[in-house]
Amino acid sequence: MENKNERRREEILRISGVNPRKCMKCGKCSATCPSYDEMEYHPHEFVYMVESGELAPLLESKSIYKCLTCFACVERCPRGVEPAKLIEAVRLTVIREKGANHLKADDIPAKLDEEIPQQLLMSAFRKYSK
Amino acid sequence: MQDVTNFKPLIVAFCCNWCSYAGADLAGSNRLAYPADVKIIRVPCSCRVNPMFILRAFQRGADGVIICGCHPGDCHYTSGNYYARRRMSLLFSMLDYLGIERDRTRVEWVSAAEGAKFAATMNDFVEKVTALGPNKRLEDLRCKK
Amino acid sequence: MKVTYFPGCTLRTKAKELDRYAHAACNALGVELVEPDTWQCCGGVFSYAKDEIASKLPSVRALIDARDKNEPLVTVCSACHNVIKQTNHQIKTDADFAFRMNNYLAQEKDAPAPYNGETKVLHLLELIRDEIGFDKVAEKVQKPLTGKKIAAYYGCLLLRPSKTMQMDDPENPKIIEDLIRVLGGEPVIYPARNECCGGYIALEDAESAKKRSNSISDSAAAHGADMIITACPLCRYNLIKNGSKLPVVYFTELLAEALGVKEDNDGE
Amino acid sequence: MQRIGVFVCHCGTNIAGTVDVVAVAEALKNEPGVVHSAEYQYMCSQAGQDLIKAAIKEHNLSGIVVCSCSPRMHEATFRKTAAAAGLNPYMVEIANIREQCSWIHKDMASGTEKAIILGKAAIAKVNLNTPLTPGESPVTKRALVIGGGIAGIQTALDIADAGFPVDIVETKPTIGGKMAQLDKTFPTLDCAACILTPKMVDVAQNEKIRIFSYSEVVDVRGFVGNFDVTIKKRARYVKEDICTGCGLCTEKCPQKKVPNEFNLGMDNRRAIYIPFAQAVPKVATIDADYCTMLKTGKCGVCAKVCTAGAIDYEAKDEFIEEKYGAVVVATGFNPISMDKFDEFAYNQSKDVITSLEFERLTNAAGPTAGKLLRPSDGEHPHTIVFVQCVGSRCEACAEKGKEYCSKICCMYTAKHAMLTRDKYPDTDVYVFYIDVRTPGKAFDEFYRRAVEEYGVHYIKGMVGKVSPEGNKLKVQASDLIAGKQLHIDADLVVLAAAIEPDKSARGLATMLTASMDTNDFFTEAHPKLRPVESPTAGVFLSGTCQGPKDIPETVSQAGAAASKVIGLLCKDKLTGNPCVAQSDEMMCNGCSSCERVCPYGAITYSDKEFRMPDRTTKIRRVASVNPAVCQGCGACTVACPSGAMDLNGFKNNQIMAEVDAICKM
Repeated sequence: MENKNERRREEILRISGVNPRKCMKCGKCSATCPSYDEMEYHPHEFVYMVESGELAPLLESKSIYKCLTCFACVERCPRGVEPAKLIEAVRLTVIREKGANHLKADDIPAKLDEEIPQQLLMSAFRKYSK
Repeated sequence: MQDVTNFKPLIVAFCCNWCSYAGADLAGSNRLAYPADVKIIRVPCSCRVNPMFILRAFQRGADGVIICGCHPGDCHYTSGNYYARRRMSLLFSMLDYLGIERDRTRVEWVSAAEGAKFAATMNDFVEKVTALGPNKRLEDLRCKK
Repeated sequence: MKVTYFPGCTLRTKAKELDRYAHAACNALGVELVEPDTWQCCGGVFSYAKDEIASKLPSVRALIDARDKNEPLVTVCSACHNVIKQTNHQIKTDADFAFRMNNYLAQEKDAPAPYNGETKVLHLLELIRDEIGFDKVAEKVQKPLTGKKIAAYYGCLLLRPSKTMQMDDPENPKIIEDLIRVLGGEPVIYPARNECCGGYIALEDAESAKKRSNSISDSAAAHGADMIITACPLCRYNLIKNGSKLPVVYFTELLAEALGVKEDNDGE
Repeated sequence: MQRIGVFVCHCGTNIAGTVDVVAVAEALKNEPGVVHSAEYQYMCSQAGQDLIKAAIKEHNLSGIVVCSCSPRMHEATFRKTAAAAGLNPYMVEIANIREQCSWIHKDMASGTEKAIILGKAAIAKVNLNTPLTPGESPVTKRALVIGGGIAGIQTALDIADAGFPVDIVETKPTIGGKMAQLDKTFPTLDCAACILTPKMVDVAQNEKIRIFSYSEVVDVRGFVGNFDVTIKKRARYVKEDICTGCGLCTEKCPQKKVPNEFNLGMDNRRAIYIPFAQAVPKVATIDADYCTMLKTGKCGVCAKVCTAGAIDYEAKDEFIEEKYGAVVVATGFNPISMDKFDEFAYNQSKDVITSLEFERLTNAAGPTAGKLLRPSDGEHPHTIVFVQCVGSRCEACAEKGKEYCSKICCMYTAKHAMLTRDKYPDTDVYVFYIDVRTPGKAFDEFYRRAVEEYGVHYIKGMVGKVSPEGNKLKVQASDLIAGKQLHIDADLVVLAAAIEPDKSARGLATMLTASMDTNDFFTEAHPKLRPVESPTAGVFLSGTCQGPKDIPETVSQAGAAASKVIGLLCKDKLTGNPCVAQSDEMMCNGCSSCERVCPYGAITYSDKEFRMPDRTTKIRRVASVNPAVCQGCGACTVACPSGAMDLNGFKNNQIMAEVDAICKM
């Protein structure tokens, strides 16, 4: 169990390229985040929890689908931590598991409307499915 | 063939005057033993150590050469130890290429307060060099009269 | 001037105006937009996972096409621009990624020469500012947008991450405002212009997208704008879908209008 | 061939306990050059020293080796002994057979063997020693202080107090620096002007101090004790000796739209101006960029109203050359530009200001006469948000922020917050902080008072974005303790901008060959033990040019720099260390490698004429070392590819000889 957690943590750090130790815990990422109110765990908590290896709550949280990848946190972080990349990596460790796609092709028709640009569908697929 | 079991290496240690030489003195004051195989040469700064000195030592039969300087940021001359570090890393990789094992050369930072570290470093270094056995690669037999 | 042009999937479907007016305007400005024979969808968003290779192939193929013609690669859609520029940046700065990408490409039929980020990626806005020049555009303006109060909406994709995008100051950009001035309009500066519209979350959490989009159109309206312009089909969709009080149009449409080539291309 | 005497010390049983001293003396007797060898109980004792002196005379020794304790202990003693016997003190070498031999080895046989080898190495070295004489250079008894802020003022006053003449060079029209712009000073809240302006007057009235205001240093040559400095006195178009500072011209000047830099552009001044009422020197200056007369030749109002006739539109820049024994750098700091931090909307709203601007807004002599009013509409702000660490501790954005902590912001923000609540209790004050850093006497108590007595809301978190909406500034921030994103409608936002060294510092460092760190702060000779000296001899550091500092620290460092200067100027002559580098001009290939590694700027290159073997002459570029500046580290000797550079006292052949002696087993 311990080992699996540690492997996942390493995987998250590897694919994100983020070093959470650079964080000085100022909270500017969460101050900046437009999805703050939608999230259970916020950008600074992602950084802290990945660093301390507390992954389970993150992996189960809906917060990983609430990040807009708008990159405001990355832009404004004074230490270059790049929380959005970390959140993306956490999400990927979930949806890369077999059958764990968050968005399934079958769900799409119900969500369509006349005007939806292809770009939206492409982006959502990329972000929510492997 | 030399008797390897009784092998006593010859170690030349270059110590900067302000930190490491004082550290060696402190090791002495505290009676912290290290093998008599280590012979110290005093230089004003680790950056005074010319790669030629090290080559010469190996040529003349030294089995290991260690350079000790002030800790990074503490150099009496501000930046001398950085020069030493850069020069030595180049030299050591060249020596490695020539067949002088990495463990025969070393750069260490020892402050004037670190008598214990000085002794421990020397003990460790002598142990490593002893394990490697005598150095023959650069030895110039004409130097052994 | 001839440039390689990457339209992107949405410009051929739901955002035909963005594409059509871009062609019209470039034509008027003496720039020829040449599409590669084959291009594939950029993927909509850039994947930040360092081990993601395949999804970035279409971008690299387009980049190689431009490299081989020794032309800059120009995009109009913010999303395509963001994906292609970031992919190019990753190839330039991440040796491991470049190595693996090139290994991939080497397996293809008629494998191209290894690619290491040589192509210059430009958004049409950058092409206008840096290559054509605002002064040149000003000379060609036929119908100035006099009296129009226009709110430029950047969103996230044009500006961020600024170290890679290098388009403008991510917190206080002025490239679109400068263009509006050149076209004779009056730019409206409002604080939400670099905020996110919600993007793809519209599919997952419509409520959240509505909140985001409304905060933007409301901010623009509160600062006295008559209209909002954007370079992103998704931004436009989100703003309109969520009931923007202001009309939302593509910047190319205004450009074409000011250059006097809009009507000729309407309703094609 | 040297005539060497060897003296082996027993040091009681300290050495003799594990080293057979008699055997050592005996073994060394036959080394090349050795003509005399003896051992004695205590060589450092008077009797031991007498023994050495007698031997030097009796055997006509040209060099001696003392096998004893560490040279760090008694090298100086034995050098004096040698000198007393007429031998050059640098002909003495010590073989350290106590700390590095007898004390660490238990076994007599190996101890003795090692002592003999160490003795042989010292003998091999002495064989190659040459007599060295330290150089001497005179000292010009005048100091130059560059920068007229509180650091420069304090240093100049202290040096002048000791009786030495001092010149202050200040780029602005007045001395006073940043402190003159401040309102109150922490932690005691005395008004800055009340404690600074008397010092400025002291400077003006001190006969030993000259002030070159509106001036800059443009050239520095020479070395410690002997600097030749060129100072450019910029034309101020007003004769300093005639102007009475009445200020009539500054009231009548028709050009009213010049941004007033003293108030950070928050109001305007005239083209002819006196920065503030207590300026020193209190004379007017014409700003050539705005003066209509200087630009178009049409106006001349100031000349008409000046009853003293001080206006001189024809004035030119003047260059003054002066000699100095010591130079003190006191160039100070500036807040960094907020252009790259526009998430805080500094460039989008007038009501987002920096802390220094806040100082001016609360200063009775500021643009609002001390009333805290919003720059946009002159209204009284009811909600104020202070943001800490703007641009400080900023690793990600080296191109826009600074990696270091600016040190003063926590305290001045506490001061601003406290004073605001004190004067305007109806104001809500929020301070967003990452950490509150208050290490200083009565500092933390001060901060706690702001919280406990004045009710300032300190919130652990950072502001993410400031959005100007209507006449409000919408502040979006995080409160990490409450776990909330906060939205505050503020009237005024104050940014604690990071501070950086003044831009003039880099050019000055090049002129002085004084080293700087990556942030352009001057480097000190030793970070702990020589904090007010630059590694370049004769150059001293005062105030924030060396690193962020508050006023108490600046003043104490300024005093320390002054005491170092006084110590130098007290000397009539400087005696150098003879163990310095020396270049063999015949071997020098002019490559500049040595010049680049020298941390002291002791090496210069010049073209010299050489006679060639074929009797022609040739001009070659060669290095020469200034022995007064060289500190003898030897970095250059290794960098030199041709072997021209060598270090006296530690010459290449001497160290080689030691290596050989040790390795010859």
